Amino acid sequence: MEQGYKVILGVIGSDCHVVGNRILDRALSDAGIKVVNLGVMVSQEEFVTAAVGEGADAILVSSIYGHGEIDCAGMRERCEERGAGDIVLYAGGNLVIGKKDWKEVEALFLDMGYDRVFRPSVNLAEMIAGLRRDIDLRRVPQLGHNSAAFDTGAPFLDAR
Amino acid sequence: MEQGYKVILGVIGSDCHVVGNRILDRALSDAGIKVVNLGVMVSQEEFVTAAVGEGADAILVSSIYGHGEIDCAGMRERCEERGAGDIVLYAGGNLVIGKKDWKEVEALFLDMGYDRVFRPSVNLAEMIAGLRRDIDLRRVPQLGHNSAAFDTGAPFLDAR
Amino acid sequence: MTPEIANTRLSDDAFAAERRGVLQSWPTGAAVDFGAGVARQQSLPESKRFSAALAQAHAEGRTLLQPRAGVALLREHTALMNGLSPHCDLLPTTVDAYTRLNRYEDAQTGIDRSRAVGTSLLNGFPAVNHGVDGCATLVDAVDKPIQVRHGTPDARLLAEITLSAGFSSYEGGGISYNIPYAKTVPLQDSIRHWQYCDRLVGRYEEHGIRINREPFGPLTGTLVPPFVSHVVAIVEGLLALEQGVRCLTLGYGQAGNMVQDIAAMRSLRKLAHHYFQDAGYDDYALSTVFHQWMGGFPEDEAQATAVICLGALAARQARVTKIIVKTPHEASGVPTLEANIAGLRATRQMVNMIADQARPDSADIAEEAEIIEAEVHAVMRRIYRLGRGDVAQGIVLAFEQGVMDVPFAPAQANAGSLIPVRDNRGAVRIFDPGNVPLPKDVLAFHRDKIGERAASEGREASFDMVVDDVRAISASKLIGRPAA
Amino acid sequence: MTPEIANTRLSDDAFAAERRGVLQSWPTGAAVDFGAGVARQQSLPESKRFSAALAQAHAEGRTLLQPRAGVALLREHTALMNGLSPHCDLLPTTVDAYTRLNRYEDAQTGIDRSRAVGTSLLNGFPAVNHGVDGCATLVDAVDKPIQVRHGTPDARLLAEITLSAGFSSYEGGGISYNIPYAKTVPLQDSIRHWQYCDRLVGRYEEHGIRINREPFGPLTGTLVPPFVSHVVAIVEGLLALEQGVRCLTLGYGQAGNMVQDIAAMRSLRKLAHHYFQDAGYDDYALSTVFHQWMGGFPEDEAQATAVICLGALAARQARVTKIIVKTPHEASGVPTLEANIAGLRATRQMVNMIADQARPDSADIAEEAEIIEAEVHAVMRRIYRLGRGDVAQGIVLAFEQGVMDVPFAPAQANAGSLIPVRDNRGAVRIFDPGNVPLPKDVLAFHRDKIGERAASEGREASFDMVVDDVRAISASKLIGRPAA
Ligand code: B12
Ligand code: B12
Repeated sequence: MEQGYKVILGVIGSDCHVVGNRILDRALSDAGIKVVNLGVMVSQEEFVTAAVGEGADAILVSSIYGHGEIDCAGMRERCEERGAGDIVLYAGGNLVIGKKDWKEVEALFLDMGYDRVFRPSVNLAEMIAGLRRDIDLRRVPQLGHNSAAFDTGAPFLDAR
Repeated sequence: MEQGYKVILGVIGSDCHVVGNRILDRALSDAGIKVVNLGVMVSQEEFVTAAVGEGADAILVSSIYGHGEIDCAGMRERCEERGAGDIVLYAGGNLVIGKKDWKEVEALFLDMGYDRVFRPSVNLAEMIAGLRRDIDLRRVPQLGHNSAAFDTGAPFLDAR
Repeated sequence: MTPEIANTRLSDDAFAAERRGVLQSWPTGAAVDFGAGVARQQSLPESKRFSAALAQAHAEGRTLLQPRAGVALLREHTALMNGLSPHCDLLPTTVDAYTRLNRYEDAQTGIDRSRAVGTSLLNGFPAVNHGVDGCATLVDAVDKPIQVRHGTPDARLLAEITLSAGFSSYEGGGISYNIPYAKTVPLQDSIRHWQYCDRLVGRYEEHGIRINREPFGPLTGTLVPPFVSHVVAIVEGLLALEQGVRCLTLGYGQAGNMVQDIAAMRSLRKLAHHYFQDAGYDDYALSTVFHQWMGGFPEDEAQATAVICLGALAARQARVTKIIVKTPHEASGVPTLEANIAGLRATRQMVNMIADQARPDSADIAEEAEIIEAEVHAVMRRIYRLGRGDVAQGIVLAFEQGVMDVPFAPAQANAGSLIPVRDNRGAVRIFDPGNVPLPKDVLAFHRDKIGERAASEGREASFDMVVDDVRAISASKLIGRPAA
Repeated sequence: MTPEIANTRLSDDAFAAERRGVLQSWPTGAAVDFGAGVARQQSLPESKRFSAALAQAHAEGRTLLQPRAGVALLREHTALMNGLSPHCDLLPTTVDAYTRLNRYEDAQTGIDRSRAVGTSLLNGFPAVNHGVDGCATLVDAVDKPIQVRHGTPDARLLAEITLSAGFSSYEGGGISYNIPYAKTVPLQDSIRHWQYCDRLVGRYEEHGIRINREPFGPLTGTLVPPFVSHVVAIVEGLLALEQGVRCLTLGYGQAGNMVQDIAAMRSLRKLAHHYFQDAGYDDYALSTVFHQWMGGFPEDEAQATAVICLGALAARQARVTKIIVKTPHEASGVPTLEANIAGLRATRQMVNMIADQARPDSADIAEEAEIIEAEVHAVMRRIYRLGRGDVAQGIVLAFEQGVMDVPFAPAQANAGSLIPVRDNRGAVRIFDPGNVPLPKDVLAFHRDKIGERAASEGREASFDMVVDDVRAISASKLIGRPAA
C-alpha cells in the first residue's frame, strides 16, 4: 500500500521564471514526494521524455511568463503518443497574457487536457494533498473510494 | 454697458466645509465680481433673502457634505416665490452621497432648477467666464448674441 | 468678561439635573438607563473593548487601523461594519451631519427617504434616531471594538445613547467638535456640553467601565500647524481628565512633510504627559492616533492611494497606536465598502512593509520637535494666564482674543487671523501669527523658512501662495508652486 | 581554462565581419544600414533623445518615470505607447520572450495568432519581426524618448534593427541579460555578444549620436544583495565604456528596507565613478535607475499600489534619475494600459509629494553604504585578480567559481550557492556566502544581523526562512515571519 509519489516539475517554453519552481520543488520534496526538477525553459518533449523515463505519476507544468496558451497546447496528446496518456497533468502560474477571468483560463487549460489548473495564489499544501489523491485515483481507477471529493472541480485548492 | 456683477455665495444646509467657500470667494473677488459670502450652514431662506436684499445676479450654492440632494431641492421655487425666479442659480461641490455617475447628478440638479452644476474639479476661471455670460444673457434675454456657446451644455466648464 | 465655565468636575447633582433635560430632548432618550448601560458594558467581551485593544497595541508596538464609515439604515450599517471588520482592527460609526447638529427631525427625513430610495441619503449613521436598542443591536452584531465618530458640538444625548448601547470609545471634544464643525455655537457652550460627555465617561470609569476618549486631532485638516492641534488636544485632555476620563487617545492630522509629521507625533506624546502630569494626573492611559491626509484629495484613485500610502508610512514611522484610514474615493464622496477596504489594504500593506524598519531619527526631526514644543508652551502659558490657572476659562478667552486660532475654521468663535503656508520643503509654517503669542525666535524661524520658498519661487509669500498650497495635493503636489 | 574573451574594443574588421552574419540571421536584418541609422537618429528631435532627457533630469534633480509595456502588434503597441505617454517621461518597448531567445519563428506564430484572436498572445513587442520599418513607424508615432527593454543574451540583431529605427536607449548586458534570463547560454558568449551591442552603440557615439545604455540592475529581483547587482552594474559599465559607450544608466532593484535601498543607490553612484575613473574613463554621463519591487507582488491591487508607493518613495529619497514603474496588475499578468497608468499616477503623486522634502541621512545609511562598498571592493578585487587585470575574463571566471553568485538565477553559469535572507529590520543579508570572498568582518556583520532575527523569531535561520521571505511581500509583509 505504501507507494511513493514521483513527479516531473518544470517551467515550459522560453520561460525563465525560476523562483516559483524552486519553491514548488521544496514544498513537494518536504511533503515526501520525489521531484525530478527539469528547471526552466523545458520543452514538451523534455517533459514527456522525463516522465516516461522516470515512470513518473504526474507532470507539473509551470508557465509564468504569459506564453502558456501557446506553449502548453498539445501536451496531453504528446503524452498519449508516448503511451503516458493517463498521467496526471497539472498546469499553474500566470498562464495567459494579462489579468483574465480565471474561469476562462481554467476552462482553456482543462480543454487542453490538463487535470487541474492553478493560479499563483494556490495554497501549496492543499494542492499537494489533492495531487496525492489524483495519483491514487489513477492507480486504482476502478475503486474511486474518495472520488466524491473531486466532483466539484478544484476551487478548494485555490487560496482565493 | 459696464455693469457690475454681484453674487451670493454660501454653503447650504448643515454643511461646515468652508475651505472651498473661501477659495471661491477669493477667485470671484479677484475676477472683479462682488461677492456676498454667507459662509457655511446657510438655509435656503437666508440665500434668497440675501439675493433679494442685495439685488444679486446669481446665487452660488455649495454643498460638500453629501446632503445636497435633500438640502438643495426647492430652491428655485423659493426664489420664484420671492420674485427672483429668474436669478442665475449654480450648484457645486460633492453634491450627493458617494461616488456617483456625474451625468445623473447633473441631471438631478438641473431638474431642480439649477442653471449649471459643477463638480469639485471645476476650473474656476472657466466657471467665472461662464457665469458672466449667463448673467449677461439674463440681463438682455432677447439678444442672445452669444448664446451659441451654451448650446452644448456645460462640459467645457469642467476640468475633466 | 469672564466666561461662565470652569475646569472643575461637575457635581453629581448638577449632572443629574442636566441629565434629565438631555434625555428628554428627543424621544429615544427615554430608553437610556445608566445602570443598564453599565451592565451592558460589563457584559461585552474583552475583544470588543476599545481600551483593551489600544493597550495591547501600545504594549506590542503595533499600529491599529480604523476606517470611517456610516450609512443611514441599521441593517445596511451593520453589513458595512461586518464588511470592514476583516480588514481593520477597530470599527467606527460615523454619525451623519444632521445628528451632529441635533437636527434629529432632519435625520429622520433622511432615514425615511433613504428607506424609500433604497440607498443612503445621509452621510452617516443617525445613532440618536436609531436609539439604544438599534445601537445595541449593532454592537452585538459586530466582532470588534466600535467607536462613535462624529463632529457634534452638543453630543450629550448621543453619548448617553451610544455608551449605554455598548460603544466603547467616543470621539470629540468641546473645541475640536466646535471650531471646525460649527458656525455660531459659543465655545463655552460646547466645552460645557463636552464636560458632560466626559463626566458621563468618568462615571462609567468609576463603575469599572473604561471608555476610550479621543479628542479630534486634525481640526480643519487644512494647513493646521502642529502646535495648534496639539494645544487643542492637550486642553481637551486636561478637561477630560478632570471629569474622570482615564483612557485618552490624542490625535494629529498628517501635514505632509515627513520630518514635521514625525516630530509632531513625538512632541505630542511628550507634551501631553508633561501637561497632564503637571496638572496632577498620573493614572491615565495615553495612546495616539494619526489621521491620513485630511485636506482635499486628488480625484484619481491611484493618486489618492499614494496619498494614503504616504500617511501610512509617516504614521508607522512615528509609531502611532492607531491610524484613521482614508479611501481612494475621498475626493468624490462617501466611500463604498470596496473603496474603504482598498484604503485599508493599501495602508496595511505599507504599515506591514515598514513595521520593523528603523524608526527615522535625525537632527531635522529633533529641531522640528523643539519648535513645536516651544510654540505649545508659549500658547499654553498664555492660556493658563488668561484663565488665571483655569484651562477652561483660559481656552475660551484665548480663542476670543485670537491667542488660539485655527486656520480655515468656519466658527465665528475663531479669529481666523493666523495664516499658515508651506515652506520650501513642504512643512507648514506661520506666515502671519495673528494674535497667537509665539516666541520671537520661533517666528523668525518660520519667516526664514518661508523666505527660502519665496526666493526659490521668485514671488512674495501671500495669500495666493496659501490658496495654491490648499489645492496642491489634489493637483498631485505637496507644495503649491507656480506653474513652471 | 582561460575564457576566450577579453575586455578590449572590437576591431572594425572583426565587427564588420561579425555584422554580416548578424544581419543575415533573420530576413528583417537585410534592411539595416548603419549610415541610414545615423541619419535617422540625427533627424530625431531633441525631445526624443533619451540621453538628453536623462541629462536634463540629472541637472534639475528631477526623477523621471518609465513604465514597462509591449504587445504583439505594431498598431496596438503604438496605441499603447501613446496612451502611456502623457503619464510618463520616458517610453519603453518591452520585447517578447521568444525574441529574447532569438526564436523569431515562434514570435511570428505569436504575431499571427494574436492577429487572428484580436488580442496580444505575446508578452512583448517582437521588434525584430517588425523590422526597421515597423520600428521606425513606431518611433515616429510617439512623442517621447523610447527605449528597448528586453532580456536577450544575444541581442545583436535586435540592437541593429532598433537603433537604426531611432530607439535612443538600449537596456541589457552580457551578465544581466544572461544569468536571470537564460539557462544554458555560456557567460562568455553573452558577454561577447553584448560587446558587439556596446560597440554598435560606440560607433553611433563616434558618429555624434549618443545612445543611452542601461545594464539591467535588478537581476532576478528576488533577495538580491546590493553588492551583487552593483558588481554586475559596474562590470557591465566597464565593458560598455571599453566599446565606446558614453551614456550609462546603472540600476538597482528595490530590496524593501529603506535604509539599505537608499544606501545602495548612494554607493552605486560612488562605486561606479570609482571603478570607471580607475579604469581611465572620465568622459561619460552617469545616471541611475531604481526599479520598484521586482519580486512577487500581492494580488490585491490596493496592496500592489502600496508596494509601488514604497518604491516610489525610496527612489525619490535616494534622488535617482529614473524609476521603472510597476502596476497594480503585476501579480496577475501583463498590465492593461489603464493599470499601467494607475501605477504611473500613484508613483508620480508619491514622487511629487516628497520631491522637495529632506533627503534622509543617518548613521544607519552610512553604515549600510560602507558595508556595500566593502563587499563590492572585495569581489571586484578578486574579479580583477582572476582575470589578471581583465574584467571580462575575470567576471567569467568569477561566476565559474562562485565568486560571483546571483540568488535564484536559472542560469547554469551561476553557482547558486550564495543564500540571502532578511534580517530583523528587513535588510537583505548573507546567510551563506557560498564562494563569494566577502571580508570576515562583513560576514560577521551579516551573521549578527541574521542572528537578531533568528532570536526574535525563536527559530534558526534556514532555507525555510528564505522561502518565507520570498513569499512575504505577496503576503503583505516584508519579512517572512512565522505565523503568530
Ligand atoms: C477637509 C474636509 C473636512 C473638514 C472640513 C473643515 C472645514 N470646516 O472646512 C472636516 C474634517 C471638519 C470635515 C468634516 C466632515 N466631512 Co469632510 N471633507 C473634507 C475633505 C477632505 C476636503 C474638503 C476641502 O476642503 N477641499 C478643498 C476645497 C478647495 O475643495 P472643495 O471643498 O471641493 O471646493 C471646491 C469645489 O468643490 C468647487 N465648488 C464647491 N462649491 C461650489 C459651488 C459652485 C457654484 C461652484 C461653481 C463650485 C463649487 O469649488 C471649490 C474651490 O475649488 C473632503 C474630501 C476631499 N475633497 O478630498 C471631505 C468630504 C467633503 N467630507 C465629507 C463628509 C461626509 C464630512 C462629514 C459629514 C463627516 C463624515 N461623515 O465623514 C463632516 C461634515 C460635518 C458637517 N456638518 O458638514 C464627504 C462628503 C461626502 C459626499 N458628498 O458624499 C467628503 C467628500 C469625504 C468623503 N469622501 O467622504 N471634512
Ligand atoms: C521576478 C520576476 C521576474 C524575474 C525572474 C527571475 C527569474 N529568473 O526567476 C525577471 C526580472 C528576470 C523577469 C523577467 C520576465 N518577466 Co517576470 N516577473 C517576475 C515577478 C515580479 C515575480 C515572479 C516570482 O518570482 N514570483 C514568486 C514565486 C514564488 O511565485 P510564482 O512564480 O507565481 O510561482 C508560484 C505559483 O505561481 C505557483 N505555481 C507556478 N507554477 C505552478 C505549477 C503548478 C502545477 C502549480 C500547482 C502551481 C504553480 O506556485 C509557485 C510557488 O508558490 C512576476 C510578477 C509577480 N508574480 O509579482 C513577473 C511576471 C511573471 N513576469 C512577467 C513577464 C512578462 C516577464 C518577461 C517576459 C518580461 C516582460 N515582458 O515583462 C521576462 C521573462 C523572460 C523569459 N524568458 O521568461 C509577467 C507575466 C505576464 C503574464 N503572464 O501575463 C509577470 C506576471 C509580470 C507582469 N504582470 O507583467 N521576471
